[in-house]
Amino acid sequence: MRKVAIVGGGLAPFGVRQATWKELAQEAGGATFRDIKNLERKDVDSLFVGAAMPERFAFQSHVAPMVAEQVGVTPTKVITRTELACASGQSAIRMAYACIAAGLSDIALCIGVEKMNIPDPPEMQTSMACVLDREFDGVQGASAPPFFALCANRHMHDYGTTREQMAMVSAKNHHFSTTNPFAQFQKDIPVEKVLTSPMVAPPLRLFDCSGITDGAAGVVLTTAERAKEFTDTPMYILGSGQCSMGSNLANYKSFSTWFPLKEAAKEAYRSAKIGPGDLDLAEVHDCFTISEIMEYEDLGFCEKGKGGKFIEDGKSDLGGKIPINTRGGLLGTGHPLGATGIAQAIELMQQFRSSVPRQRLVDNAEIGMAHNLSGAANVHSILIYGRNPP
Amino acid sequence: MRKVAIVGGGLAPFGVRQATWKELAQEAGGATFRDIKNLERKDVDSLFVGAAMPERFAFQSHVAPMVAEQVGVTPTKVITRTELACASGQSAIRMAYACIAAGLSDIALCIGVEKMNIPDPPEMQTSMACVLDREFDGVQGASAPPFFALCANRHMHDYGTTREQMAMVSAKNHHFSTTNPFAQFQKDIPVEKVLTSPMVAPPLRLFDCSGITDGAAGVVLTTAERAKEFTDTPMYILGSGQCSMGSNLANYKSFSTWFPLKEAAKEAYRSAKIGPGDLDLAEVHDCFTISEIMEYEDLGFCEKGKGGKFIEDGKSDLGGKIPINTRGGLLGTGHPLGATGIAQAIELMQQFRSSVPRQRLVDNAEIGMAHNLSGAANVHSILIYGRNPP
Amino acid sequence: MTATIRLPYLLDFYPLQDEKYTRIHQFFTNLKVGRFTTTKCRDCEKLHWQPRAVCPDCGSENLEWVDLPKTGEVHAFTAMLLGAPMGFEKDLPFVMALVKLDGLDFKILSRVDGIKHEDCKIGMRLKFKTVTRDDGRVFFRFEPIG
Amino acid sequence: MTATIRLPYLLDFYPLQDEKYTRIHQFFTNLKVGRFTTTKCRDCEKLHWQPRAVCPDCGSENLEWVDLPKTGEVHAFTAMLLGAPMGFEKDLPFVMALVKLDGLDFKILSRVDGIKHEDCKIGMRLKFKTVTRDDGRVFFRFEPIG
Ligand SMILES: [Zn+2]
Ligand SMILES: [Zn+2]
Repeated sequence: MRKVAIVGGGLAPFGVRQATWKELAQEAGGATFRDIKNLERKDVDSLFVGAAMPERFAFQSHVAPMVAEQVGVTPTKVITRTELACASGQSAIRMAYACIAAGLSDIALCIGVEKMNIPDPPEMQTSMACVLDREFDGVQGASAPPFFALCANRHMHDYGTTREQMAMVSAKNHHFSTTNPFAQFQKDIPVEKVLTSPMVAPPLRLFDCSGITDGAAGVVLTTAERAKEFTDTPMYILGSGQCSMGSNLANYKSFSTWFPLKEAAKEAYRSAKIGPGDLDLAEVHDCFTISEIMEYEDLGFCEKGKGGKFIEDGKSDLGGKIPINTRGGLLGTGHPLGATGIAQAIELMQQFRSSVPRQRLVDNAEIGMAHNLSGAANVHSILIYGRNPP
Repeated sequence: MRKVAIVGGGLAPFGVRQATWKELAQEAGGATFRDIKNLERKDVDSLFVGAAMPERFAFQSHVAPMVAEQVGVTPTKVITRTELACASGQSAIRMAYACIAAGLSDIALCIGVEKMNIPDPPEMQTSMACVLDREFDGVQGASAPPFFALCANRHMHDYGTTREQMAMVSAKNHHFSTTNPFAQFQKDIPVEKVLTSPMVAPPLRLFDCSGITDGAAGVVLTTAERAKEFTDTPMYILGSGQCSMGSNLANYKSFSTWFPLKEAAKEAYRSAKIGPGDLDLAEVHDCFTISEIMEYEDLGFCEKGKGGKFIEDGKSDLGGKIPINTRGGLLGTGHPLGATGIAQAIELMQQFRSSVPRQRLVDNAEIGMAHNLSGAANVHSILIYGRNPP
Repeated sequence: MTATIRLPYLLDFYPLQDEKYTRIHQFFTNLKVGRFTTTKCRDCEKLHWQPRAVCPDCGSENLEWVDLPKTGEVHAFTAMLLGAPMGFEKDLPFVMALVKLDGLDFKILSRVDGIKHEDCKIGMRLKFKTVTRDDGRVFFRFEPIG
Repeated sequence: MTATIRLPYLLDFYPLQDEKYTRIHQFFTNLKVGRFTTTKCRDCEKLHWQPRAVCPDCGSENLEWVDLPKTGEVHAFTAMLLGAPMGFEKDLPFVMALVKLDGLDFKILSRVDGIKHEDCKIGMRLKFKTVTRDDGRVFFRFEPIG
C-alpha cells in the first residue's frame, strides 16, 4: 500500500451564489490548479466528484465527466462520483486515497460541489428530506432539523446539556468564520442572538442550524513519494475510519450516543496509530450545534455526557484542549454537502502550512482530524491528516 | 497492491417489477449471500452501492446506509455509493477493488440497484434525459435514444453499416436472453421483427433499444489470498481501464469512433497484460444495437468500420471469434443502470464456473471482459476478469 | 376555485401502496383496517422494522405478518415550525416523536397529532392512529392517550 | 379552460438565465437580441463551448464574449418520435442534429425546426434562430437555409 498525500487545493466562495452548479465546479477547479504551481491539467489521471444531490438541486446526473470537462482534465485511469449525502466530499477523498494507495492512480483530483439554493425553497427542503428514509421517516415529516432536534432533546434529557451550551458552539464557529472570506456567514453571532433566533425544530433555533449553501472545493492527491514535486508542504493521510449503522430511525441503538461514530473513531485512531490526545485540531461535522457537542464525546475528546461542559470551558476554542472547526465549521461557512469534506481538508492543510489568518492559527499543528457524519448520523467518516509523513 | 477476486454473487430478477427500490436491494443481497456458503453477513466490512438515480427514480438519497440495513450488513471500514450513470455498478466494483487492493477493506459487498419503472413514464424519461448535459443538450430534446441515433446515423454514413446489421445484434442478444430466467425479455426477437418495430429515434427502432428495467445484483470481493475460504471458483480481477472525454456533445472528437473507449481498452489490456485476442468472451454495453457494433471496433475485436460485418459473419455469437453478451446483454436482459455492471460480472463468473445453461456456455473460458459506457458514451469503463489468478 | 394538483412522483413522500408497486402491500392493506403490522421471519424469528420482503438477518423470504403494539411512549420529541417540504407546508406546525413501542426495542418516528409541542414530555403515553389521504393512500401516526 | 402549470425546477430543462442564477447570463441576454455568442479566454485564446465562467484550459477568469458563426451544416441527424420527457411531449415529432458551425470544430446539438426527418441529409445547410418561451426565457435552434 502506497502512502498518500494531498498537495494542494482551493475553494469557490460559499454562500448564496449567483452561479450554477457547473460554474461552482469551474471555480473550485481553477482555485485548485492555482494553488499547485507545478501541476498541469494533463497530468491528472483520475477524478473523483463528491456531490450529494445534483440530480435534484441541479437537475443533472452523470456529473463526473461533466466536472472533468468544466475543469479541463481528461481522466485516463479512474473517474467516478461518490455520494454519501453530507459526507460526499470526504468520500471522494477516501476513494482517491484508495486508488492511489492501490496503484490504480498516480495523481487524482477531487472536486466537491453542491448548489443548494434553487428558486423554490420548499422544493429544496423536499430534496433535503429524501436524505432520510423517505418512505417511512420522511413521510412523517422528518428531515435534518427534526432529526437533530430529537438527538438534542434526548441528550438534554440524558446528560443535562443546556441550550446555552449549544448556543456557545454556534457563537464559537461563527466567530471563527469572521476570519474566513470564503464563509457564507462572516459576522459574529453571540450566544444571546442564537438563543433568540427563530425556532426551527425545538430545541433547535435558526442559528443552531448550518445554512443552505452553494459552494465547491478541490484537492489533489498523489503518492507521498511524488508529493514534493508539487509542494513543499504536503499533507499526509495517516489513517481513516468509517462506520454505518441503522438507516430507518427505529433501528438506532441510541439517539444521545452515536455508536457508529465511536466505531469509526476507534478504527481511525487505530489505523493512524494515535489517540484523541495526539490531535492538534479537528474539523468535525457541526451541521447542528448538538452534533458538535455529541462529537466531542463520541470522538473521545471528553467523557460521555460532558460535551456541553467541554464547550462551556472553552476546551474546543483556540488555546483550548483541541481547537475545533477553526475555519468556521458548517455553522459559520455553510454546508454545501459535496464540498464540505474537501473544504475541511483544505483548512487542515492551510493550518499545517500556517497560511490561515493569525486569528485562527493553531501554532505548530502536526496532526488533525476531519470528520463528517451523513444523513441522520447513521454513517460517520473520519480521516486523520498529518504534516509529517506516516 | 493486493490481488483481488470476486467470490460470488446473485441477482434480483430484471423486468417491470412489482417491488420497490429497497425490495430489489433486499433480493440482490439475499441472492448474493445464498451464493457464498461460508460468508456471514457480519464478516462484510465494506459496502459499495452502485446506483445511478435513486434521488429521482425512487425519491431517495443517501442510499448506501439504506442498502446496508436492507441486506443486513454493518460496514466498519468503507461505505459509499458510486454514481456513474449507466456504469454505476461497475464503478462500485472498481472502488471495492481499489479498497481491497490498498488494504482498506478485506471483504466488500457491492450492490447495484435501480428502479426505473415509475407510475408516470414521461417523468422517467425526464430523469433519463438529465444524464446528458441538461442545460445545453437536454434542453434541445436530447436523451439516450437520440444520442445513439446520431452515432448510428454517422456510423452508417462513414462506414456503410446497415440497419440489418444493427438488427442482428438485437436478435443475437434476445436469443441469448431466452436462456436467462433473470432477463426482462425472454422471447426471440428475429431480425425482421426488429426492423419493423416502432421507430423511436431514426434510424433506431424499439428493439434497437434496451428496456426500462427494474433490477438489482450483488457480488462480494475479497483478496485473492482469502478467496478460497469462500468458494472453489473465485474470479480474479486481472486489469482495468477507464477514460472520460467530453461531456457536452460539441466537445466530442467523433461520433462514429469513441476515442475514450479506445483509451480505456488500451489501459485495460496493458494492465491485464493481454490483447483483445486473449479474451474468451466479453460483456459489452449494448444499450443500443449501434453501441455493440462500435464496441467491436473500438475494443479492437475487428478493424475500424467492420463492426457491421463482424455481427453479420457471426463472429460475436457462440462459436464465433468472441462470444459477446451471452447472458442476453442489455438489449435482452434490460438495463437497470446501477445493476448492469454487476450482472455482467456475475455472468462471467458463472461462465468460468460452467454454471450457465448449456445453450450459452462458452467452453473452458478463462479470460473475459466487462465493459460499460455511461451517459452519452463520454466515459468508458472496463474490467478484465480471469478464472485463474493473475 | 382551487384544484388539487397531483405531485410528481419525485416530490411525493407517500409510498405507493398497492401490489403493483411494493411487495409489502399487505402492510398498507392492514393499515386500512386499523392494523399496525410488520413482518417476522419464520426461519430465524427476527422481527423487522420496517416490513421486509427478504429477512436482513438470514435472507429468508419465508416471512409472516404480525401485529405490533399500538401503544408506546415518547422517547424523544420535536416539532417542525419552519422549512417544511412540499406537501407539508399547510400542516405547520406539527409534532414528531420517537415512539418506543410497548414491549419492543423499536423507536419509530411518527407524527403526533392532537398535541402542541409545548405540552409534550419524554415518557408521555401515545396510541396509534391512521390517516387517509384523498387518493386513498394511508399512513400511521400517533396521538396522546386520554 | 386550461392553465399553464410551472414545472418544478427539477423537471424543467430550460436553464435559469438571469444574473441571479448564472455567471453566463450574458449568453442569454445576447440570445434575446439574436446574437449567438460564447466566451473566449483573453489569456490563452481558447474558444469555449459552452460559455464559461473560468477557462478550462488555463483557469483564467479574464474572458470575453465573442460571436459564433450563425450558419453551419448537418454532421448527423435524428428525430424524437417516441418517449419525450415532460415539457416536450407536445412537440413530437421533432428533428435534432449535430450542427458543425462554419469554420469551427464544434458540432453543437440543436433542435432543427421547419423540416421533417425524412428530408434531412448529412451536409445540409442550416442557420441559427432563437425561440422564446412564455416566461421570457430564450434558447437557440437551427433551421434549413432557403
Ligand atoms: Zn430470518
Ligand atoms: Zn485560458
